[in-house]
Amino acid sequence: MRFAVPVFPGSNCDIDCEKAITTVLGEPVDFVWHTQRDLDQYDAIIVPGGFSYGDYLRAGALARFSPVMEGVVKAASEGKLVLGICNGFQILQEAGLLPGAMRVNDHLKFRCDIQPLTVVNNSLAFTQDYRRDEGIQLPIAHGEGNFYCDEVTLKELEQNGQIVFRYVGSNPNGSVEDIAGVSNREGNVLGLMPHPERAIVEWMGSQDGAKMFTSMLRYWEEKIGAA
Amino acid sequence: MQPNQNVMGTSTVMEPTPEEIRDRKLYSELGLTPAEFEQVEKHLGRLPNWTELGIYSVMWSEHCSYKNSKPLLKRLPVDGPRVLQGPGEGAGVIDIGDGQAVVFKIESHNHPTAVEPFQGAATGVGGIIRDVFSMGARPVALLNSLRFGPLESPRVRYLLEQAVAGIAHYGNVVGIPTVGGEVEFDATYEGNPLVNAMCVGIINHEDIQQGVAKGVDNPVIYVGASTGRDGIHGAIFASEELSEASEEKRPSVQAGDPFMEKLLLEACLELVQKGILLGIQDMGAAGLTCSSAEMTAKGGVGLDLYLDDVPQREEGMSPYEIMLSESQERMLLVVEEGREAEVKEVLDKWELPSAVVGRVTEGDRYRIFHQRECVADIPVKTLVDDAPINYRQGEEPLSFREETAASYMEELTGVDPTEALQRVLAAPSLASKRWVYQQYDSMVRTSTAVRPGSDAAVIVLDGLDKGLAMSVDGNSRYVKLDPHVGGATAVAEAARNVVCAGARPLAITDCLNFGNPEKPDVFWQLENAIDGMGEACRQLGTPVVGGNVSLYNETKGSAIHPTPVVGMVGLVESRDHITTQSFQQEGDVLLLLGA
Amino acid sequence: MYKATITVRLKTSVLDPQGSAVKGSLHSLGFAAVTDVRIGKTMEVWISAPGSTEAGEKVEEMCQKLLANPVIETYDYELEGA
Amino acid sequence: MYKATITVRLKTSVLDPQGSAVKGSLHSLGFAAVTDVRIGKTMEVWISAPGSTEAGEKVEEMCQKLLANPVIETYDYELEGA
Ligand SMILES: Nc1ncnc2c1ncn2[C@@H]1O[C@H](COP(=O)(O)OP(=O)(O)O)[C@@H](O)[C@H]1O
Repeated sequence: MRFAVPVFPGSNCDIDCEKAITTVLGEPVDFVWHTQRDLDQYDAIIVPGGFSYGDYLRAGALARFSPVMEGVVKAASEGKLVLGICNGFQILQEAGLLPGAMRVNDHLKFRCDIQPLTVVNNSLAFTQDYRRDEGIQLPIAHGEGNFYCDEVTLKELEQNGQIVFRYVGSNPNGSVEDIAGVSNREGNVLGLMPHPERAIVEWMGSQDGAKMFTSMLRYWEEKIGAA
Repeated sequence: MQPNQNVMGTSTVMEPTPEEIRDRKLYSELGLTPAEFEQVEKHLGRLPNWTELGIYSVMWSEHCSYKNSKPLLKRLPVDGPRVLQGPGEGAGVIDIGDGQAVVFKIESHNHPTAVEPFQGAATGVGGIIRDVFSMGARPVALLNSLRFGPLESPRVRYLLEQAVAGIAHYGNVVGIPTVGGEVEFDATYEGNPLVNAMCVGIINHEDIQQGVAKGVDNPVIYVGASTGRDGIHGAIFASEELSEASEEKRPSVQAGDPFMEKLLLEACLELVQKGILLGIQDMGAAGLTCSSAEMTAKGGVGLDLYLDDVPQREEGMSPYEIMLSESQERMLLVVEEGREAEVKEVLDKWELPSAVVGRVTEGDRYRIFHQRECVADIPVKTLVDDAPINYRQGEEPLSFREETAASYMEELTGVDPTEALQRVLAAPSLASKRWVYQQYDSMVRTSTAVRPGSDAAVIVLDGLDKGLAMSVDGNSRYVKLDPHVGGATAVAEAARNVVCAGARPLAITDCLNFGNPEKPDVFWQLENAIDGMGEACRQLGTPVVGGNVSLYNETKGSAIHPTPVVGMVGLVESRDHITTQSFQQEGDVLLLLGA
Repeated sequence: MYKATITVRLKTSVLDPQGSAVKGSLHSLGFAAVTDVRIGKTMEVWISAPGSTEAGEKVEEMCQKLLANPVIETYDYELEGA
Repeated sequence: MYKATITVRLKTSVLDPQGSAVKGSLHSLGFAAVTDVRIGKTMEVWISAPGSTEAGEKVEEMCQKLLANPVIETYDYELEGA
């Protein structure tokens, strides 16, 4: 399974994503500079966290116009797996691949912590190795993770099973309905504010992020096997 | 004629003539004494013009020349079997085996923080990061040491909130985890808060860089943010007492752009990897002046700088303003003639402004050209090596013996131990600092094995079983009561914290935050604290590989408590050795070690 | 040359955490008479164009594409010769 | 009841990295005619006061105390009955 990690000026979790994939899956990963349009040779794309373009204007707003986003949009439309983590989530929202928008955290501060979550939907390619309603712990680190969408959209998200992760305990940013991660309608694009790539081996304090990567690989292997 | 107009960066270039500077003693406005002005005249063999005077004044300020502290710093141990680079470059370098080394340094940004806490603290972080990557190292961790007045004051709360937010913002955006620090509250810091930032980096031995200009005709390349009028006079500002008048100097506060810093960091490390650089230095305090003069003097060469080629953010800047600007996120590179295009390719990829702004020359002249005119012509060694040194005399304050002899102990009989414990735990200086470090991304780079909240933080090294433990410590009350013991205690505390994380202490960096050294009692504190630190470092085998001096920390004539801050790094031989301060399991045995 | 002053506001239906925080601070500073605060962005964009119609069209387009996020924000602008 | 619309801008001498980044993006989106961008804040404050003079005084005071940072920012405002 070939992974691409697009790198924008200001991305800073790109290497962490690569380390996670090689450590957990041992599959090949390429960093793709933001000026490259073509992502056809990849099976999955991970849009990493960081501060693309300094997060100026709005988080993710400037990165979404990078040439590489054409490749990401194409991959998503072809049903390939696209995962946006933190800033990656914000970029996918700005690009219209995921619903909603982010506001600054309700307490107005950046928050870094290890956060309890529940897996609301474990039937996705990204979550199939989790149990339904499984309680997990993932690091968070963001200043603009306050998810917003209007009532109508929220209903749709609930009905379609697009709410994938929720915060448990105290909501760290004020997001609507404790939403921590959402998918697109088709389920092949996922965005989440917590960082699965920061929770893969024991000394990190949690290993709960590893299953997201194993889920993705298993999905791909089954798809290839079926073809 | 108003020379100040120029200093404040408000209007057109109406500079005083050399004669006016002398006759009206205008040099004193730039912080030079009559004796120093005479020395300048002697070095030049004529009267300096306004630009030259500006250059001398920043190069000879305490911040750049350590003119008051140099003789004392010589007393610190700087050698050891693992030392690859001691004080003198951007940061110290210590061998950690496997062909790798750790690079680290601490620096103050006290005065800018007092005036504009968010930008002041943020740009402090930016400066120390550049010091580390200008050595060629990949920055892997940040720490900070904060001292503020009592939290009851709304102004203090504002300063603290903004300073923490600024530190958080800068480190988070650049993507370097902030893994530790300390916070102390005391009335002594009410008008003069302290913000010291430390950065730790990793490097392969063969990649170590130097801030030097060499090879006649080689180009000097400017890269990074364009130059504006911000921060003009910052270096002098940092060496002055805070007063009502500092309010007037507000334009001297710089604003930072951590996004630009991230690009600069990646681009410079890419150039290091390609092995292209002959010399690299950060434009920090005193900007273009200090970086270019130091690189030139160190290389034993001369330099021609062409100011019209310097990328500028504002129109009509004078040579004085361009030379003294402290705009952030700028570096100076020296490469072999003919390799400009290779360098430009890398810098363009990272979308960084850059320009060839000078050439290395034969001889020892430091010459500056602006609009085809030579606006400064100075023997460069006189700026760097001949900076005046003040050998001051310390004097024990009268109250010292009395205070030391006095022993005060609060009556504890009748106090409920539970309540006493709660009071201690609730004291802001002792209480949990979670509110602070929760705002720092302490996990980015996925190498943080021990996050803030324990005695020392631990970073593990990719592909190796090893790790690095790090801590910053100081206790101003101890130093105030006995500078020698207090200085030693700061080193010992840092060492204990590092050991408690499972590491062997390697070396320290220190930031000496003191009052006005022209006062004999302050100088005495400085002298004794340094001796105390030196003694502890010798005992522990932890040399001092770099640091920073911040003097003139005073408000309305009264000095802060003497506050040496020690940043220590230790080597964790194996990940199995990593320990944290929390209790692990029910039934474990508690042991008390030590005196 | 024209100067457009663009104001981008959060939609009224969207809770404004910064506005609430500023309101709280104003209250604790004694400005009890403040009943509401909303925070938005002001962008000044200088643009060269043959005439104000063209300049306006450009500004409109950049607001839609980049400067405002229609999910949570609204915008308006004023144009003046500069 | 009055509504004050306060505009807070960075002083022109202060670096505006956000403005530069937006300008760069506008250029790469094809808006080559944009020569400069500066980004500031808009604050809408609703305040009850017996008259516009009193309201103006309050707004002036809150700008100085809290809403603008005089070290790096300037402000102005408009007041209207609401
Ligand atoms: N300014 C700060 N930045 C980051 N971490 C901090 C800061 N202040 C305190 N901490 C963290 O909080 C913990 C406790 O700090 P402190 O009370 O100074 O402990 P100690 O006195 O035991 O060294 C440490 O892990 C320290 O790194």
